[in-house]
Amino acid sequence: MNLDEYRREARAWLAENAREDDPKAFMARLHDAGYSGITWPEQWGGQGLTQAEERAFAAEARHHNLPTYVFSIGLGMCGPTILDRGSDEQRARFLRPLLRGEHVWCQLFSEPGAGSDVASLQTKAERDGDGWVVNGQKVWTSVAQHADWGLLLARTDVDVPKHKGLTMFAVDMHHPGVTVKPLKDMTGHARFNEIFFDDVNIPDADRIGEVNDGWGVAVTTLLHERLSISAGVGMSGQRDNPVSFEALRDRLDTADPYVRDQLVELHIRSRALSLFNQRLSQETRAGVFPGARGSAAKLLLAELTMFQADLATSLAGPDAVTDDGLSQAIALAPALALGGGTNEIMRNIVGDRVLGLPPEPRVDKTVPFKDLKVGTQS
Amino acid sequence: MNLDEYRREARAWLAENAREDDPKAFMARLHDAGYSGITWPEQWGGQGLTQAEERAFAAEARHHNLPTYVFSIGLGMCGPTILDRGSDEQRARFLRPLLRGEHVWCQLFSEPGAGSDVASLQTKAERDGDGWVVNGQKVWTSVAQHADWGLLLARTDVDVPKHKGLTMFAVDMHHPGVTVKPLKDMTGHARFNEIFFDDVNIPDADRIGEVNDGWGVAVTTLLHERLSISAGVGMSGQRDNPVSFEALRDRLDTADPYVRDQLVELHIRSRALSLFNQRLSQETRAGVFPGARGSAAKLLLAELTMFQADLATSLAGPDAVTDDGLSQAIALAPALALGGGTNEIMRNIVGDRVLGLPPEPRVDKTVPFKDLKVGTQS
Amino acid sequence: MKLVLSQEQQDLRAAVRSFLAAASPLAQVRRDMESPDGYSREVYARLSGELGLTGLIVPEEYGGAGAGHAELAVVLEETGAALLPGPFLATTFAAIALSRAGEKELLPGIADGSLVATYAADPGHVPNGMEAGLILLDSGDELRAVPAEEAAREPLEPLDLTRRQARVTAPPGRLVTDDPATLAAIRDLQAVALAAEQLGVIRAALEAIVAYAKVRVAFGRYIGSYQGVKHKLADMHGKLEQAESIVRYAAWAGDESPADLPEAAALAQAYVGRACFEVARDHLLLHGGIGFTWEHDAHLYYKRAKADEVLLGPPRRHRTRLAELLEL
Amino acid sequence: MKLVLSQEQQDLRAAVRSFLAAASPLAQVRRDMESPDGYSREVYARLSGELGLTGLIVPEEYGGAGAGHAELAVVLEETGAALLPGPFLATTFAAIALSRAGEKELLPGIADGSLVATYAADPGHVPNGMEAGLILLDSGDELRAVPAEEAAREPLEPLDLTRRQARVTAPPGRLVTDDPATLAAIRDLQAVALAAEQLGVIRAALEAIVAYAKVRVAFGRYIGSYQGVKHKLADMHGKLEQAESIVRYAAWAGDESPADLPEAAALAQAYVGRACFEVARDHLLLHGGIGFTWEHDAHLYYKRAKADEVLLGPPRRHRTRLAELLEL
Repeated sequence: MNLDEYRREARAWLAENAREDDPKAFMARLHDAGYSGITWPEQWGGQGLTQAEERAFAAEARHHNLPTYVFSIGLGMCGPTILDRGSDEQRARFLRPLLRGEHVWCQLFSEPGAGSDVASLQTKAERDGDGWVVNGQKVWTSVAQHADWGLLLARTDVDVPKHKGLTMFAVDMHHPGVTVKPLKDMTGHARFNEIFFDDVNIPDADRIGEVNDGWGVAVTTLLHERLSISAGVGMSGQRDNPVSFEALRDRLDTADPYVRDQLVELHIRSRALSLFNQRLSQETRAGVFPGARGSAAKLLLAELTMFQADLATSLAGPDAVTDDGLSQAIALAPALALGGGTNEIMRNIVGDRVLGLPPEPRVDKTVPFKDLKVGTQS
Repeated sequence: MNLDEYRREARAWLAENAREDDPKAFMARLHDAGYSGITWPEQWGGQGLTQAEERAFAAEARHHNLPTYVFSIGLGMCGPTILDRGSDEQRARFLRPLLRGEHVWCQLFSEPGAGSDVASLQTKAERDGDGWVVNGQKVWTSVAQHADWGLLLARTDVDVPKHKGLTMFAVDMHHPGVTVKPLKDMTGHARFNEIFFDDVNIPDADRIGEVNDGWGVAVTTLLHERLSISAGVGMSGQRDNPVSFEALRDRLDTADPYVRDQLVELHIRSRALSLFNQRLSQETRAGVFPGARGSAAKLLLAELTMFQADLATSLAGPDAVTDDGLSQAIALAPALALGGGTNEIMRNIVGDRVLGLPPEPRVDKTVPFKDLKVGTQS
Repeated sequence: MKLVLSQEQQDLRAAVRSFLAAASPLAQVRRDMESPDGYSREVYARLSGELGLTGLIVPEEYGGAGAGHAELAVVLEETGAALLPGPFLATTFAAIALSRAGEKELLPGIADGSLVATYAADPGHVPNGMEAGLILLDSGDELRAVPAEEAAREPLEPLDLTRRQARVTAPPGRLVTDDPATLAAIRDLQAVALAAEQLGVIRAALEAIVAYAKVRVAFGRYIGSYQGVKHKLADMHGKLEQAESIVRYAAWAGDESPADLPEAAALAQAYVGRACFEVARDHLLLHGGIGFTWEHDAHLYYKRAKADEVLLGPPRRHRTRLAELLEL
Repeated sequence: MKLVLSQEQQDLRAAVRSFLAAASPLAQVRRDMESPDGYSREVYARLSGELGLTGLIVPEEYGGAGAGHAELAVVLEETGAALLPGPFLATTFAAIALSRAGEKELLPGIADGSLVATYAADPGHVPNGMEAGLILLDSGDELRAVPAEEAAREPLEPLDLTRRQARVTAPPGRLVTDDPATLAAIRDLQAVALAAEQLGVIRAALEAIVAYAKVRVAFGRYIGSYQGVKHKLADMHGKLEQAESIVRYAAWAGDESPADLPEAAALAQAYVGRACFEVARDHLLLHGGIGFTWEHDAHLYYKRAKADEVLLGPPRRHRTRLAELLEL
């Protein structure tokens, strides 16, 4: 089946089925229809197809508001990490329930003192008999309030440099030592959570990858995160976006040449990025993995999002700051530039890994973690 | 006399005298009239007034095309350096002839391998009896073909870190070992020169400041350079600028709303910078020395110059690349962003010295110069 | 032209700054903005009473201090930097209008703080419309005064909680002025006043992120030592310097040079309004994730900056005005 | 939609690239641009003969290769990256026009390289007008062909020495087409062709400065390790990626999707033309002082980028066109 046919079939299926609004039930039907885990191996419940099909399906899905948001972290980050770095036992145990919507996953990397510099995190997991006991705090965790499982990065050795003393775990979010506290963000909503770990036990069977190799595992996860953001694999809807070109064309006075030219600028930037993403997708289908170039796409998307909300509010004038849609758009606009790696981190990645530029001299790669300056210090 | 009166008198004098076109004769008359060395002490031939008077005179002078270009390096950089750091004997010997146009000076700091990082220069001055002998190459030297004297920064010790082994000299540009070669720049003209030193002798009496304290002296010079650029103390004319707001308003079709808005943008940026420079000038008069804030003004001027030439050529369309005035403007536009410290260096200075941000970790401040990586290396 | 502050103006700045630091620090701002009134009546009363700021530009004969727009700019820079919630700017807009129009009945109440007023250039978006006792309605051709109790008012849900808005439907009210030159000057002076507030927001936002860049560590270094951060901060500083220069110039024109005022006012909104949002945006982004939280103050500057940018209409309005004044 | 190169297209690219690297490296470009002709007739002859590139899109029946605009874009990206001096783009503009108009007499000469041609959308600025043997005059409503010897031609002093220009005054000449749809398609395809050349300039300029940033040392470190440089280069890379995506799309539209071509062509000039100048400018600035010298190649890219940006008229023309096509 070629891609156009695949896309047509997906369109037809979505037209028929996209109205289901129970998330878990919808995921089960999505999996039955073959649209959950499109690129994942068949052995673990996937379809064994390519990112091209996944992107084609995502492009169709954007015309709908699918109730899949709570699964996006699991599908976009945790699942792929377990696929790449988990044991067969873990793959068998975790992946199919994830694809069928039986388990919601969240990701537990960021901490208040460790933002861009994720590897400087302080939450610790200590040996406790056959297992581990975890104490500390995480932040910026979306869907944690619904989560059954979390992908947790914790410090297991403070006597080695920061990158070398981390280990990855799957943590049961129903453990009584786990407290989920909603984190209100600047939009006034609580899209994220803070998570507190108080003597949380994890069996060693739930360790993902080797002890002290957690950074290597996390790099895999973060790569998937950037790709999934830039590709818009998250299937949430784009309908009713109050700052879309179409919405602004309808809302604004396009007889004003200044307004018209600004909308042209928005069109140019949107098309440029959209065509770049489509090219990445076609290259992937042709066997060229985008790698760190996905960070360029993520950076451009973050900038476009900010530009677009700023433009829309400036053009709309006083209405912009009392209209709920526009107000939410401008309040939410910084999110993409801050989550999943800041713009500065993206530029470092593109510079270092795409262009092969010399790295910044680093002090933090050799110092034992316990002697390293981290977080906020005066 | 208040500043407005001062300015009116200057205006009247210029109206009467600005037609003289022999540079040396004009400088002598300028000095006789009290407009050369306005801020310099009377003891050394100056007028003992403030930067406010100097800026007021410069503002008036911009309405004329004064033939003072060859003296601008001497007046803006070399003279102030000798004033600050020279001995009384040197002040007596050098300053009055400079103010009266009897000596043309040039500045000899930059080298092909030492651009932004001036202190990594390699031209060496070695002890030779009572004096010194110099070998090496300098670049980006304006007015060198007319110069009688040069302010030379040379390496006198390679066994200490780079900043600690430099010494400043006044060098006689008529010495037979000095070769001046015009350097054609991207505009197709030779505004600058390369200077080759081949066993050039300098008496120790022409050393400015202490041995190995040349960097301290150079910092003084560079500070004067940035201030003189940002303040437009250079008295060359602004008339007939083909990318000025007025010229563009006359040239372009301002019935086009896009053109009109772009000219508004140019006006906004020009006014913003011009008012900032006027405020710095008023603060100086009020006793607040601008210091590193002059680097912000220089950065903004470099950006405005580039923006303005780019805008003018884009708006003018095909004409822009065959019209001599516009072609020269776009070809010359990068000059200010490259000379007198690049934009990146200006941003470092503003960040470090105005905002007090923590410095970049440096490797080059402790390594002996002979072990340091400099220039272009693979 | 006067672009630097006199000693008296510096003293005024210091007095307002220290008052606000004590009476309305950011923690207080957050409490007040979420309170039923949306601001502290006590702070407002002290601002009028102890400091006499609501009457600052009101002529002395009507109970004010008779100061100039240069002084007003100094004060508004501080209230802007402090993100002071409530109707101080709205009342100032009204004070500007009534002083220019020579309206003597209402000015004493504004000067002594007993009358909270606002100015409605757009009845759909009236700053502090719910809090005001007096509404000045600018219909374009004329300015009329309406007691708030005679108007129908509906609170709006504003992006910027530190300055609430209302939709107002009012009866015609009493004529204050219909002189086109007076109306034009009022609007120009309001534009300058707003630019002064925006300058304060720029300064405070830049100070906040510079301070953070000196203490926050990433990859073993203070983030302010990275050129990626440092160079952005340097560019923001350039905007602050230019914004301050323009505000001083425009305020001077407001006091001393009526012929320069229209261009200066349009320039002030066109440059300072944009610079304010850009600086507030970059200050938020450079904070990283913490800047996205409700508990952090970054979003308060960001939202104030955006709300201020559109307070006098879509920003292109100021550019269009400039084009006209430049005879383009 | 096809945004990635086929194996055949990659082979074509490799062949053109290696030919130009050997026959017209930058040192040769500098010699040729300052020679009396302004370009190398030998390189041009080999480009037509050995590589068949002047006839690339000429239909096979007229002696060409009958290839598509996607292939043409691949070739122009390479001639752009190499800053190839001379009338290759001008002749290509003519080949596009004559092929679309189905003009069969002149095409064989273009395909075999014996006829150098140009296209005059603006008789005041005709690319390679002095070098051409045939001038196509686009008056807006119709396209006419004039033998160069019948026209009065005056060389201009161009900013970009690698592409000279002339002012042309010509007799009416022979009608090629007056079909509005054909004329519109010709202009769109020329816009796409130019964007492909600009893409090549972007790529080469970025490669040059990235290479320099890896070997130039300042303050004891390679300059590419500073975020001030690295982050600019990363942004330039983003422009390259987007420019390439747009050029592939527009070339595909030229070959396969006439309905998309107008928007794609205007988009290509609006985005790629601007990106090209910005990248060439920043590449020059990041070189520091050496980039300002005549002897360094940076200014050649910079000037080509500026000359290309205005080659088809003031850039706002493409934005206005987009606004119309988007029904704004």
